[in-house]
Amino acid sequence: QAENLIFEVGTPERTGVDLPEPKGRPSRLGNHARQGQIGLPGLSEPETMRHYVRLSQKNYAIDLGVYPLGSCTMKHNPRLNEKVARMPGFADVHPLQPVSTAQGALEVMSVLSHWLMTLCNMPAVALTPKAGAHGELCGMMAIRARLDHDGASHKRRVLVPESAHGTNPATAVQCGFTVDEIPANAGGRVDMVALRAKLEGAGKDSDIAGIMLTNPNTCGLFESDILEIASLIHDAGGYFYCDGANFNALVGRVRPGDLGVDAMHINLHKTFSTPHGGGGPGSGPTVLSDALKDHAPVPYVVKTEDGGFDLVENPDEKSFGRMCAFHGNMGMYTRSLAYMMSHGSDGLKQATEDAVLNANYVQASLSDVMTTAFEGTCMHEALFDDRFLKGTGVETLDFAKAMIDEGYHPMTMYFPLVVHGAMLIEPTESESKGELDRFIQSMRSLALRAQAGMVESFKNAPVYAPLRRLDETQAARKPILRWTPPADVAEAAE
Amino acid sequence: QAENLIFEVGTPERTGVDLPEPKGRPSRLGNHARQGQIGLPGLSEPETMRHYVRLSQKNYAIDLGVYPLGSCTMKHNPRLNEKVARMPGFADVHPLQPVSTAQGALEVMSVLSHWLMTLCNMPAVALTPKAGAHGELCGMMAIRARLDHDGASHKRRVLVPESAHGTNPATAVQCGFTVDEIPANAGGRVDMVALRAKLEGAGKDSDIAGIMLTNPNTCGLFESDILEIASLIHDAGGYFYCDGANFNALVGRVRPGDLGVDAMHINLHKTFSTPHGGGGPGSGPTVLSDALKDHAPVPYVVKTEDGGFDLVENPDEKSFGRMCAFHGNMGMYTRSLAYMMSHGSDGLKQATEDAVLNANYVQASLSDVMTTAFEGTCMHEALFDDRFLKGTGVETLDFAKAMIDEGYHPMTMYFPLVVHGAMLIEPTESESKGELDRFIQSMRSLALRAQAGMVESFKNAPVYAPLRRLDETQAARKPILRWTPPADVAEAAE
Amino acid sequence: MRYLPLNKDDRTQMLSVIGVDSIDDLFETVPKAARLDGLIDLPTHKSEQSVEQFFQRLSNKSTPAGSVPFFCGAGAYKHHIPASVDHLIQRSEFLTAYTPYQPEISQGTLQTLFEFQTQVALLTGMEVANASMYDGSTACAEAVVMAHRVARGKKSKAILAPGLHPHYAAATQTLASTLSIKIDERECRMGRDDNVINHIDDDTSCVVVQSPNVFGEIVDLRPIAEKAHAHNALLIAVFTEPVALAAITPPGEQGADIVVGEGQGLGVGLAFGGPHVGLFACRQKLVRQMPGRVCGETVDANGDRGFVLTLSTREQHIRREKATSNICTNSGLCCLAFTIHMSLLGDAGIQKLATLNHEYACHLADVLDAIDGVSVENETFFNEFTVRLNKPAADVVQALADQGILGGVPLTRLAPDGDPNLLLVCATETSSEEDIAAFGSALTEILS
Amino acid sequence: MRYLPLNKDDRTQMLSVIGVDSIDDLFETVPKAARLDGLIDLPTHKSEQSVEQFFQRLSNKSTPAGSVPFFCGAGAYKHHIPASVDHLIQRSEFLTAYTPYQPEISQGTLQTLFEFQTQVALLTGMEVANASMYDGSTACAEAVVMAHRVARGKKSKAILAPGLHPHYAAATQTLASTLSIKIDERECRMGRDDNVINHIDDDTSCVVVQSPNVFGEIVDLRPIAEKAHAHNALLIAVFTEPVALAAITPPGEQGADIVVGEGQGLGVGLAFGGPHVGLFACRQKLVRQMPGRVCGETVDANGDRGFVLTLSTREQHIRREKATSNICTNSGLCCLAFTIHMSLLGDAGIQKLATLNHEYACHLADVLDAIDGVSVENETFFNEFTVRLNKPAADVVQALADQGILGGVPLTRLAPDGDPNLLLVCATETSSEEDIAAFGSALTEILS
Repeated sequence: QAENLIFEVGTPERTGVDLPEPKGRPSRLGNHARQGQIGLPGLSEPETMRHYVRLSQKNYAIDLGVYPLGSCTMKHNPRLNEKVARMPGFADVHPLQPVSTAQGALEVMSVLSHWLMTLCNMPAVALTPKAGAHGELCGMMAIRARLDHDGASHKRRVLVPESAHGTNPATAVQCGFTVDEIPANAGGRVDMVALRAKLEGAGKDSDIAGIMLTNPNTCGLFESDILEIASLIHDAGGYFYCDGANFNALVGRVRPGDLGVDAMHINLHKTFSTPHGGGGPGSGPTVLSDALKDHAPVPYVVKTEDGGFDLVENPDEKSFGRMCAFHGNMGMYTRSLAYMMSHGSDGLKQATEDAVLNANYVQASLSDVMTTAFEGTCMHEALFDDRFLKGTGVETLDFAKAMIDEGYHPMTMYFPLVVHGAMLIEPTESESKGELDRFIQSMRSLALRAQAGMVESFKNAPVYAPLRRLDETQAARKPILRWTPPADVAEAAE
Repeated sequence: QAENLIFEVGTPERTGVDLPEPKGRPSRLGNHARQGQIGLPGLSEPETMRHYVRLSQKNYAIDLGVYPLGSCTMKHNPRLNEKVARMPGFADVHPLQPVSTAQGALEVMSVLSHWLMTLCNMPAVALTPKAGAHGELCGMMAIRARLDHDGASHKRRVLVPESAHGTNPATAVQCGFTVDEIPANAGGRVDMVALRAKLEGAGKDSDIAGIMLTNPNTCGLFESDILEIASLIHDAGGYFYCDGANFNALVGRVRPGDLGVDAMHINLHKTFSTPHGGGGPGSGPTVLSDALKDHAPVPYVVKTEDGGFDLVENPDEKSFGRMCAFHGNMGMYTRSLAYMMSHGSDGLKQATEDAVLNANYVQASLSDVMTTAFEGTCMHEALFDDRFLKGTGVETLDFAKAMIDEGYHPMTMYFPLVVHGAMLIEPTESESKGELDRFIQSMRSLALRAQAGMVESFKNAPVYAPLRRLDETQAARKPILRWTPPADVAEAAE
Repeated sequence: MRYLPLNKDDRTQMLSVIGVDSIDDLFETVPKAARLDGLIDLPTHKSEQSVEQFFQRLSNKSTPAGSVPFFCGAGAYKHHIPASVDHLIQRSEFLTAYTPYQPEISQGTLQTLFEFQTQVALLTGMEVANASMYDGSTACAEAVVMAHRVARGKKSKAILAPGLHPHYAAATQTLASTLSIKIDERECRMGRDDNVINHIDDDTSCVVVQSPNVFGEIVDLRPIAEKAHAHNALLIAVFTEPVALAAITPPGEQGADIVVGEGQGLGVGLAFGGPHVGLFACRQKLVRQMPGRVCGETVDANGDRGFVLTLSTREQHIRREKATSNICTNSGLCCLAFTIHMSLLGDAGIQKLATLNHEYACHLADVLDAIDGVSVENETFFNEFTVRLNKPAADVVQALADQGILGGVPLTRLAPDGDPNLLLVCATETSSEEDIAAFGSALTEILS
Repeated sequence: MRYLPLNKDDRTQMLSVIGVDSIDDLFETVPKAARLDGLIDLPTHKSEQSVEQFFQRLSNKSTPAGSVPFFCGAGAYKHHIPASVDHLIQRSEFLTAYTPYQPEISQGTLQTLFEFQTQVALLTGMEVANASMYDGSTACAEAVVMAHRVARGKKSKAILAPGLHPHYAAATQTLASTLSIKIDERECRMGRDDNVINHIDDDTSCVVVQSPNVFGEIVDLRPIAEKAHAHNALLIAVFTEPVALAAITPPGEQGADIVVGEGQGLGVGLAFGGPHVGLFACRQKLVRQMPGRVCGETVDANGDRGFVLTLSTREQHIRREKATSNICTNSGLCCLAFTIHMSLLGDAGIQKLATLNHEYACHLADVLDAIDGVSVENETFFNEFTVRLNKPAADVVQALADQGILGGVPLTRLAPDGDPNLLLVCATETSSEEDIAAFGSALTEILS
């Protein structure tokens, strides 16, 4: 059932908010008063409620079923975390009220920092980055600041594996670096021959600024040569940026600081389960090594002598500056800390193990009907390619859409790019064996159906969804990015 | 998609609640310790969340669409009310902690009482009844207590219109009265000829205890002879119990106290919009006239000399006693008071008018394709009978089920009993004209479809619902009222 | 008005479709004398912000249980409720649905009720349960009326044991008072319940026994059941704390015919006494006499499993003056909360919860018993017990409250004629050792 | 562990399906030296109750804005948020969904984004808007980088006007610092912005002007736009308070090419600074250079209207090192909150809200201006303005805080080199007359 846009429902004079009558004081807006209507529709509260409740039911969600998006880590979002984030001492505090009146909020930031640094075995963390990509920026900015501080501004080349998230090269460029791609080997990991060729003997004074490596990588595999990679990059005078998107496969079992990492962002919304909210807000605190920690951005929390907390808000000459207004995403700090404390060191380790176990269970249970991209066990996600669909006429996209009709959210598809028609499945630790068994059963029957030549049901999929397949080409060719009143439709389509 | 029962999902050792380890103290349970398993399934938190979120989506709700259940009054439930009800000074207060530590909660009860008494123009209100039927009990108990107090224990006959809610006769009997039915006239109101025959000249000393009358009545009509009815019953030495289920058609425009009412319960969950919650909890405060107020149940709130509040918890000899543990449904007091204060005297009146307007709009817009039960305008609900379905093979039940496929909750059907195949539609003031127009359009097309002989689509309905029509006969004949482990299924079906 | 979607234009158009000139025309069936002019003398509409501020101000005038050392029980219990419970019951689909009369679009509510009934049956050790009552006290009253109905007018007496919560006894008295049920209420006093047995005779329709009783004492129901059954009377077992049933032998294993009680302790907050949720379970053979709503399993037209409200032939909307009771709502949302909390706990969780409650209560008993002027009166208890003070309990409780400690319920708050020096105290998993220590020292000081 | 569904049996069975002996076998690709034995030195798992108590204790150590007279603005604003906003954004289907990459099962999020984009475009008076940025400051930084991109390397300079929020300037400096963008940041001081005009030349890619600016002064953007356009530079208009745009001439009507700002004031709380929501709007012709996520209208296979994420050819997952920015999330849930609050307000509501804000601010200005040692510095303002005190503002604010009043933001908190006696104060519809009076008397006393 289609739901109209609010603009098609509302009328200008209606409102869902009652306010006292203004007194008609003389304005001090100068000659800047807005004239005429804004054009917003007016809806009563019941109409608004119903509109958004109905719309919500057109969404799939982790609370409704398996959401096996590889590299996105859709895990259970405990409601305890929502509750603590809404406590007034965190949710209703202004970022610029005197620090003496925000001690509880600052203490949360301090405790969170302690947990993150301890889990990573790293000496510093910058909390302010507002998302994973922002954390990448933070790490790379810190590397650049360190290089500039050391007078090494010729070091501008950053190595990035071809299987990296697109954000890695984008970030490197945004920080003024050039990107040099490293190929993957047949095992899905960094091609050490190629890497050594680039780095061996390069020396401290090379143009190498560093490497950006995801670990476990985007194929769901641990980079087993990571210690050598770290030492090669350090020998070349570069720094090791680790993309922490997949840190949830390591928490409690491996500490990035033990791997030679100089900077790593942590997606609080992936690893520590702050809700994805349909696309954010995220939070990307970035841990930093001794080499980089003096270059961290402001603001950050420090303990005072009397056991209280203070904020350092103005950068010294080493800090690379400020990344955003205020102190980062407090709302995510409370949620992720509640998540960590609830699990504790034992629970976090167990969660990591269960995530890896679940992924391997899916991989093992499907490997006879689907084609795994690489041999051997995986970490937290199982990667399949489309060889098992060869000749069926069914493509990865069709397979994904058919999963919708089975009641599941599709897995990540066509990523990583190094694998043809990739299907990346990350069940996370939140799935029970029962749910996984049903999921595996569905996937098996889909694979068998494809192989049996029932291509039509794939091409037509989804059928049991609020909408059929959407025309994304038309959307991009003639972008309609906003509603316009009916008379103006022709114009808007331009 | 079927959702398993928790008993089919869980395993005994799992749990969704973490608790500290007990210390192993010696028990002081005597020899009463429970042995063995209870038999409850164990579920982790994510499994529990998903189970109930999925189940919820199998429900229709006022937040999803029109819910035109006549006499049930499904109106918008503002979330502000949920918020205030959860404030710790109301939600986290023990009913027996010292009254000095519960002053805020008592003040809410006092202010609520003031609003209810003022809206009704009645001198007293008993807040404790926990639902409408409980309020009826309260009112009839007060009448009985007054009669007994006056030594009139021979007065045991209660007049009840045949169109009354089934609770009215049930309540009368539960209070030890006998029920004498009054027929309805052709206009859907109390047959005054019959009533006068029963009452005129009966005299104060008759066996008449009172009358239980719903106003507006269950046909959605105002009892226009109500002043005469009140005076007849009072002349016969009886009391006038008004069933307040439909008070939402009167609030702000008519005060029951001005109609000669001696007792009336108010469904806070209907008139003042505390959420129905899938069947409760409700709340049924009962206003009482001067004649009855001394017989009100305990506890009740009184103001103290210092401007504070106290509770009277022990009945004097006139009070008919106590209806339940503690002080009634506080959670509904806060919600309904928030609702009333938000509307104010102007908004409550407007809401009443809009409810009546909406009902008449529906009646007027459908009267050419459906058959209205009675001539003329209605109050807050429109009553149709099944004459328009005559000869179509479609019955009221089929029509109702077909509404589900149109995306609506069916109206109340087969009630009131005085109308054949009754369909009672109460849109309430929460529906916009746009929603009503769509609803009317759907109803019209259903009526036309039925008249066009498309009976099959009605008999098969609903098709677009989580389940098809359910076999209620089987359920009643061999009641299965609980899950039993598979091995015991045969036994359970007994 | 934010809640009203119609605007002036809508109203004008609609009136014209109806064919009347003004809204007043729609009220013309109201006698002129009863029509109000103008507004009722109450404040006009208020913004959300100002309503919220009003309630916030009043909320601040009460002392929340969670903000202080807290030891009140006596029929309402403070337990930690998982955040997901309150989240789930606020979902529109549960919160804003009506009674599930249309099962095809109400399976969410119905399946939950079926799970609820099963949980209640398991917890009480009974065969079947209904879909909840208003609260424990009204469930108790309805049980007595039901027993009377089962006796088909051949028995006139219902016996209430001395440890029954006085509010439950009072609510039962009220409901029974207008029917021809003689209530034989034993004086509410601390002590063994044996004497109940001596009052059971052939005229007894039921005997009502609470365990743990209002003093916290656990009662052996077996001998009472035996005597009752010998006289063809029913044993109605009552409880006020559902968590207790995870620790003690359930009444169903002790011969109870009907088990009623308060479910508030699980999933439902204190809420100053309501809404709470009454649990009601009985033997299979009595099911058609059971009051209240019941949900049953069936199949749909495709043969798929589904759930419906059933056995409605007992109910007031069918039977009118012959109904089993006049009740037509349950405590739906509270029973959803109960069910979700129970589902989260599971067998392992609720047993551990019960053990913790018991251990904290044992610790509290030790601490209090060691104080001069305090003696623990119970032989057995679960999470609440009775202490005798050397001063009137009401005064002591007020003195404790003045120090910011909610230190239990004086017996006289429930039973004005009861022993004034008795205090009912309770500890749950929310009572920290520090709270218990604070209570102990404050009490020591007040009593010295 | 309550969040982990697997139990021991499950794990054993699953390992056997995988064909390994133990969980350790699954970590064998990790170099031995990097494998941890035992547990990390952090506390073990905690009950929900104890985690909640921990946070409650810390929450009590901060002073919530709503609990005291409150006058802070300067980039974050306290407004009353309707209860239904927070209710709706907590619905599982919104809260626990990912980025809407699968449009068939994400129309809830997508249609909301489309509504959001339209609302932002209308409010700013611009043609198109994206689906939000992290916050206003990062939106500002991205806008400068975008203007640089539009100039295709032919211009090297970006001018930041003196009234730009210093944090916005700093975030922009940071992002621009590594690219070849020269930032010409005018000293942050109170006063007319005319001088910006004199710095615009042919090397200028953009000029960034905030209005109302950080001092609360409303800036006439028209002459700046004219000069900028004459030199083929873009005017980037910035705002920090979305409610202001309902009262003042929108930047789109004054010639702005890009409008960026903070949306937190509507629907999103203070949250100690985050998460907030960045609004980003621009002219239609610039849309393919616009950073961030965008939602567009299309049809499905049946021809029914639907919405998808679109223009992804600009994005990092397609363009990698050639992307318009590295951003791959928006502030989804906050933009949902913004959209719901805007939908509730509607045209009439937001205009009234803006008027009330302005009136309260005018009243506050009158009260403060009447105090000895205080002078209001603004010629114009919306809901915040700057006062000059006769003492350092930081000390005064601390003294006010000690009296339980959060009395604004000293300029030096934002700009350490700024005038120490300047104080930024703000009033909204949440500032009662009593609060304003209390502020006035406290300030009078402190300054005397």
